[in-house]
Amino acid sequence: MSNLKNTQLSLESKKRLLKEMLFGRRFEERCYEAYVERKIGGFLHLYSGEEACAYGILDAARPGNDYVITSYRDHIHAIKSGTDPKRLMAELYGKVTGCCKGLGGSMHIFDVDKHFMGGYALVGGPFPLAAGIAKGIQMKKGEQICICFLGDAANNQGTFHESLNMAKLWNLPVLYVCENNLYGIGTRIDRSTAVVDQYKRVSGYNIPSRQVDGQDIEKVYAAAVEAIDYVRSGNGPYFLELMTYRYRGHSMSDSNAYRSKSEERIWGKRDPIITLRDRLIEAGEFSQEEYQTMDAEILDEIESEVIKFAEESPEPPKEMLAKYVLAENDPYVTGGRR
Amino acid sequence: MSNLKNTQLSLESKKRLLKEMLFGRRFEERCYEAYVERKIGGFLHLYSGEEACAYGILDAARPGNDYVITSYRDHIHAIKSGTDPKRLMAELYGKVTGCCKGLGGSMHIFDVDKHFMGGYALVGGPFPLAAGIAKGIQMKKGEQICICFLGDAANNQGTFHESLNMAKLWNLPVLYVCENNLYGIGTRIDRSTAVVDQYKRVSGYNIPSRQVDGQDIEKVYAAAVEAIDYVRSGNGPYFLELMTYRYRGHSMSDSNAYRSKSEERIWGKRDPIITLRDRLIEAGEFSQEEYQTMDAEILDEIESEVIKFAEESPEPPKEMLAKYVLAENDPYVTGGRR
Amino acid sequence: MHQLMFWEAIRRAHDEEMDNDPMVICMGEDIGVVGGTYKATQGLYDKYGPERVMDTPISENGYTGLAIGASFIGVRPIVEIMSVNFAWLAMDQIFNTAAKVRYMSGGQLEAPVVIRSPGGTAHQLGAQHSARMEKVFMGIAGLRVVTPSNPKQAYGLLKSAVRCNDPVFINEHELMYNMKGDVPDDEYFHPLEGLEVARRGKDISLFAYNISVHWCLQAAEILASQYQIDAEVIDLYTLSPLDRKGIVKSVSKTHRAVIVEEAEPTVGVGAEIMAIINEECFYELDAAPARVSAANVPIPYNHRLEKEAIPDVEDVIKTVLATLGR
Amino acid sequence: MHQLMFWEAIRRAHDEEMDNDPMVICMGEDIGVVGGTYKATQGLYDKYGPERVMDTPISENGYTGLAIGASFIGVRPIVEIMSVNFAWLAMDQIFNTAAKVRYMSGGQLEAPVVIRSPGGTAHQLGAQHSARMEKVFMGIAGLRVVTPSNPKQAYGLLKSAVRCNDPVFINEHELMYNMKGDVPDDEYFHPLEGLEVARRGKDISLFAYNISVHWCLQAAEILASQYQIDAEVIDLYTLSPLDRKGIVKSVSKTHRAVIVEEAEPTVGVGAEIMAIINEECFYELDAAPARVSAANVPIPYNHRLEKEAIPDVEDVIKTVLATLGR
Ligand SMILES: Cc1ncc(C[n+]2csc(CCOP(=O)(O)OP(=O)(O)O)c2C)c(N)n1
Ligand SMILES: Cc1ncc(C[n+]2csc(CCOP(=O)(O)OP(=O)(O)O)c2C)c(N)n1
Ligand SMILES: [Mg+2]
Ligand SMILES: [Mg+2]
Repeated sequence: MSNLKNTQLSLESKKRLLKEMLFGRRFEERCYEAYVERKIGGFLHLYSGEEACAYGILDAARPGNDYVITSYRDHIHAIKSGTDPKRLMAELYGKVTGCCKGLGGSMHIFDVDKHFMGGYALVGGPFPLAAGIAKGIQMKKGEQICICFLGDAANNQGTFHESLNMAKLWNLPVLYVCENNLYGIGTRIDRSTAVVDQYKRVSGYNIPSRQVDGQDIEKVYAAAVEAIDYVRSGNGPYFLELMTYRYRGHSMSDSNAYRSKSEERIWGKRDPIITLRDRLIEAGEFSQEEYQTMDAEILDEIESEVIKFAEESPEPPKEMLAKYVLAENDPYVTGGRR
Repeated sequence: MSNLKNTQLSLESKKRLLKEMLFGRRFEERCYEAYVERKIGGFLHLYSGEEACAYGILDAARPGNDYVITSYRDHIHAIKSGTDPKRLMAELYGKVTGCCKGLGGSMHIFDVDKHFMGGYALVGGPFPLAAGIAKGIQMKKGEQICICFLGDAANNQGTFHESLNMAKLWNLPVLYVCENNLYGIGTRIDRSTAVVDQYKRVSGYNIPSRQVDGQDIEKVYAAAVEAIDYVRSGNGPYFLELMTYRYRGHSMSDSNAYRSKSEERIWGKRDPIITLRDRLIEAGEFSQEEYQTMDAEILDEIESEVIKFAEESPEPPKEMLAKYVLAENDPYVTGGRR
Repeated sequence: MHQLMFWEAIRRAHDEEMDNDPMVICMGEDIGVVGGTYKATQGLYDKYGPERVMDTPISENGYTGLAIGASFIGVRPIVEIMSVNFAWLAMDQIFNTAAKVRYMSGGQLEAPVVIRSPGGTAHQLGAQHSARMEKVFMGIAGLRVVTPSNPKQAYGLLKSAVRCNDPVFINEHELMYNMKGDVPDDEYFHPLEGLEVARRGKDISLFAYNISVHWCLQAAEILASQYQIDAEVIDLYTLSPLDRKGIVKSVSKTHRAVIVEEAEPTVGVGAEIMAIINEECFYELDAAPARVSAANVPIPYNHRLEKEAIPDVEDVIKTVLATLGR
Repeated sequence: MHQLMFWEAIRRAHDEEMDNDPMVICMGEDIGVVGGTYKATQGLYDKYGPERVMDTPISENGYTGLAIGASFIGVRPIVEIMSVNFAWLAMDQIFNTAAKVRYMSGGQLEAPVVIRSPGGTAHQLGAQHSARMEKVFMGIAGLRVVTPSNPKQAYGLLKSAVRCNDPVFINEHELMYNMKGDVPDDEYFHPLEGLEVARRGKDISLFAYNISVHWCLQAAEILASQYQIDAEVIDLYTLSPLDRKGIVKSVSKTHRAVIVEEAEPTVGVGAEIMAIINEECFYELDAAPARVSAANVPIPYNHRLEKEAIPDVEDVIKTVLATLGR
């Protein structure tokens, strides 16, 4: 039975979320710099512009207890799940102090203690994995749910179809959150997808769904409270589509040439952080000065703690190369028993 | 622009289709016997009970000109496309006179001259192949369409989702026909599929769809005329769900134990052949005697022509083992040109 | 010690493991109500219910991924892929997720999932139902691959695979489910690594696995009785990681090797065993090692051509004689 | 003769083939408006339009199958799979359909589709984006597999692949798209079978393909100048079917062989070449053939470990010296 939480964010929560989102933004921007400096390698996908999605959804959930899974654009979901930004940055630096000991990298952030179940580089991978985690929760009669964040273009993977059918069939406690930023790399959604409203694509599975403004964290939060309550109450899966926009290119190698400046301008005006900040200022609950102080503190923390930690940490030893391929000393390998 | 044919079958057509369906039924029953006698090997999937689907749809199409593709339950679709039953039976016998020279077998019937594009053993394979054939038609500005027949349970393959999206996105002339016989092997549809009405699953692609009684060939034909006209007129894909039932087990090794006798009885009463025959008799257009003569002629043809041909044909020579792996003497292999 | 059929041995392992641990589940197409195409899960649906014996939709990548995800948090799924040909559809989850997640998470996550699937050429199933894909599974790091040749192994390997914390692929064979053999009455866990000397011999080493072990044992009898050749038959029940030491040991004794596989030769088990022999004990060889493999073709439907495509006991004997210069 | 970059050579082949035949199309993720992740189709969208330069949804099995279906009736699709890691998702259509349809239809149908995809370890792309999968593609009958090592091959192989009536998989490398090399100004069709002697030598044969050709050529220079070893470098631009005669010819001359591959060794190109040498010219060998391969691990993100996992010029030299007993 449903036991619906308040769908309104308290003033306190709003201020806290403003700070969290700003931290996320600054963290990502600092990643950008570190990538340009060649401290971070591989592919790097930033979340700037989409912060209200992860923060809004997970604030309505139980981060660290509910299971979270997503694709390669995963830093912020990890942070909000409870991953120490220092260990995250160290991972991006490929250091042994990183949350995956430097073996994963940006596309493969994991923090299993915090129930952050990864970062996957293939776009359709998390759909069934999330359903599977939900199956595990169901078997253990856990109170958690699994929340799967994926992009709009990922929905064209066969696993979307297969997983949603199974999730509904077996009534699994999984919330699928579609971060619809209108593009899959450089391909606009209407050029890859027959039905562009993603929440409508779920009708063939009899899964309830909704489309929400992903740039307004209050709306995201409100929708998330209802969706999470639905799933946690044992009603089965739910699908939430958040309309959002990424500011940067798809990854660091993307020039973004396929998007018009006017489109970028329009979305730039709907910045989730500025929107919330200005709303608080307008309501007289916050000031531009406080915001600047907050920002300065964040920047300082990132530099003096996060980056410092990443910079100063050691690289993994060469012996680690073959360490995590298979389980170590598993007795069943030799016919023994545990 | 639409140029709608009459959706009513003429009396002549009804009589002809009665005979065709009966031929199909007898052909399949004879396959059963031949399998028991070990003349046919491998997996054998019979169509008995579902005849109104293939005959009804394809009678409204242009068999031999429109492209047809389906799964392993493919004999009747081939016959209605124009495949010589003798060459089909010879294929089942593994003879070199078979339509695939004995290399294909029951699950892989091909008759490319008749635009029958196969027989595939993996249930989801034909979805994208059909879309691809439709793409080819579109590029050549052909008047044909591609018709893809598949089972209900096949719709749970990822390729269903991927293909329907692309078919709609690119406006491809493909008609998907779902032969919904309520089971995928021994698993009843509601135990594998969250939304059991298959025509509803297509809503997420903005493809028009309809559910029709698959045991009444007049209804199948009428729906097919409209669907085919829609597709041929350049409107893009269409999805037709035919409610039907297979009389035998899924394949020859299946005991059918998972279905209740009462269910089988109910569907047995809705036999597509008997239904059409009795309707004709009731209308005074046909008699029981004529039917028996027809049946006797069919049985005789199958025995004295079809089976005889298959029995007397030679097996493929051993040299054929490696013949069709790659193209023969392709000049580009050696850097030449055609 | 009782005789069990292969499928009974697998069924018993399922049953014991499900009985032992409520987190063990099994899933696949038609494994529940119907009891499995090859009866490997017969009766388990009634005993353990639909939550633990899951008839899945025909969604190979989906349910394999679902099983892997469940395994992340303590579930122990045994997935049956009805035919290994359909496993192509699930390779993404098997390799991109199960085989890599431990590594890329820096050891935080593991995917203790078992995937069972019959490969091999059965009777006239044609090109799309006759694949032998063990070589595909064994080529990528992070996945264990085993392949039982008898009911005892089938039983014991499945039991160990369920409890082992790595993902394990079990390569079975459609033609072997009704094969009988001794299975210990007591619970038994077969090692997931190593090899078995199925027949001791001194003149030549025959490396085989799964169904080809039986061809080699038959061939060895004939070689002994008709040609006075004493062949050693090595049962490579573990295909990944291969037991290099065990391979070397046998070759160092016999100085001759023939590898027998039902699959096409290219980049297969035979090639890898040869490579290992070349790398580890080349100078022990008194003759060129040889492969007995299938024709490099899709499998034809016609029964004679099918037989022609697949090696048999006679091919083994011929190759052994050639290797011994006879 | 002009110098072109690898991607320019591929782009040129696309352009010429599309210009030559209206049934040639290309498709893949982001290949149209964006021009392709590695620019292999740059400008073609504007030139040939969306009907022939198709930006696809992220539906690998779907669009590969669609391309195969189109090829049944005369279309000549060139499919780009953005990264070979994603090809696992399309293996079902590649192997169950494209590679088998000619055979199982008794020669009636063919699937003249070209699938291009970059494999290989680039810079720190991590476990799910660093697969080298050529061994998977070459192991199954019915598919041609080629892998260019330079822009001329990239150009000429693609052109021949488009016109050849078989399905062809072209294995490219993410690190090589900006590599420059001579490409004939005139139209040129590279053979789809055979091998190239990239450097003549008499002391040892180095078998390589794609990126490892360059390691071997560098190693050969050092071996010549510093060790007076005259290595022959064989460029196996065709991985399936392998040129057995060409392999034997080189080994029969040098009597020593090292195979260099970027991939993990197990059931790989190295193993197969060794097997061929063992089968065809074992008694020509003066030393055990050896493999230089990657560590058998998923690829780590950390740059040092990544480098450690992948072989390099130094590894080639070391192995050559060891093989020559130095
Ligand atoms: C299976 C697979 N195919 C292709 C890719 C390459 N790729 C990486 S991201 C991406 C676009 C994904 O877009 P979307 O799902 O909307 O997420 P976004 O990046 O916009 O957050 C593609 C095609 C991939 N990672 N995985
Ligand atoms: C990809 C794939 N997975 C599994 C199978 C095994 N299989 C063969 S038929 C079948 C059931 C298909 O049911 P449906 O699509 O409803 O067609 P029907 O047999 O009822 O005509 C299954 C699971 C297969 N052939 N292909
Ligand atoms: Mg997107
Ligand atoms: Mg069905």
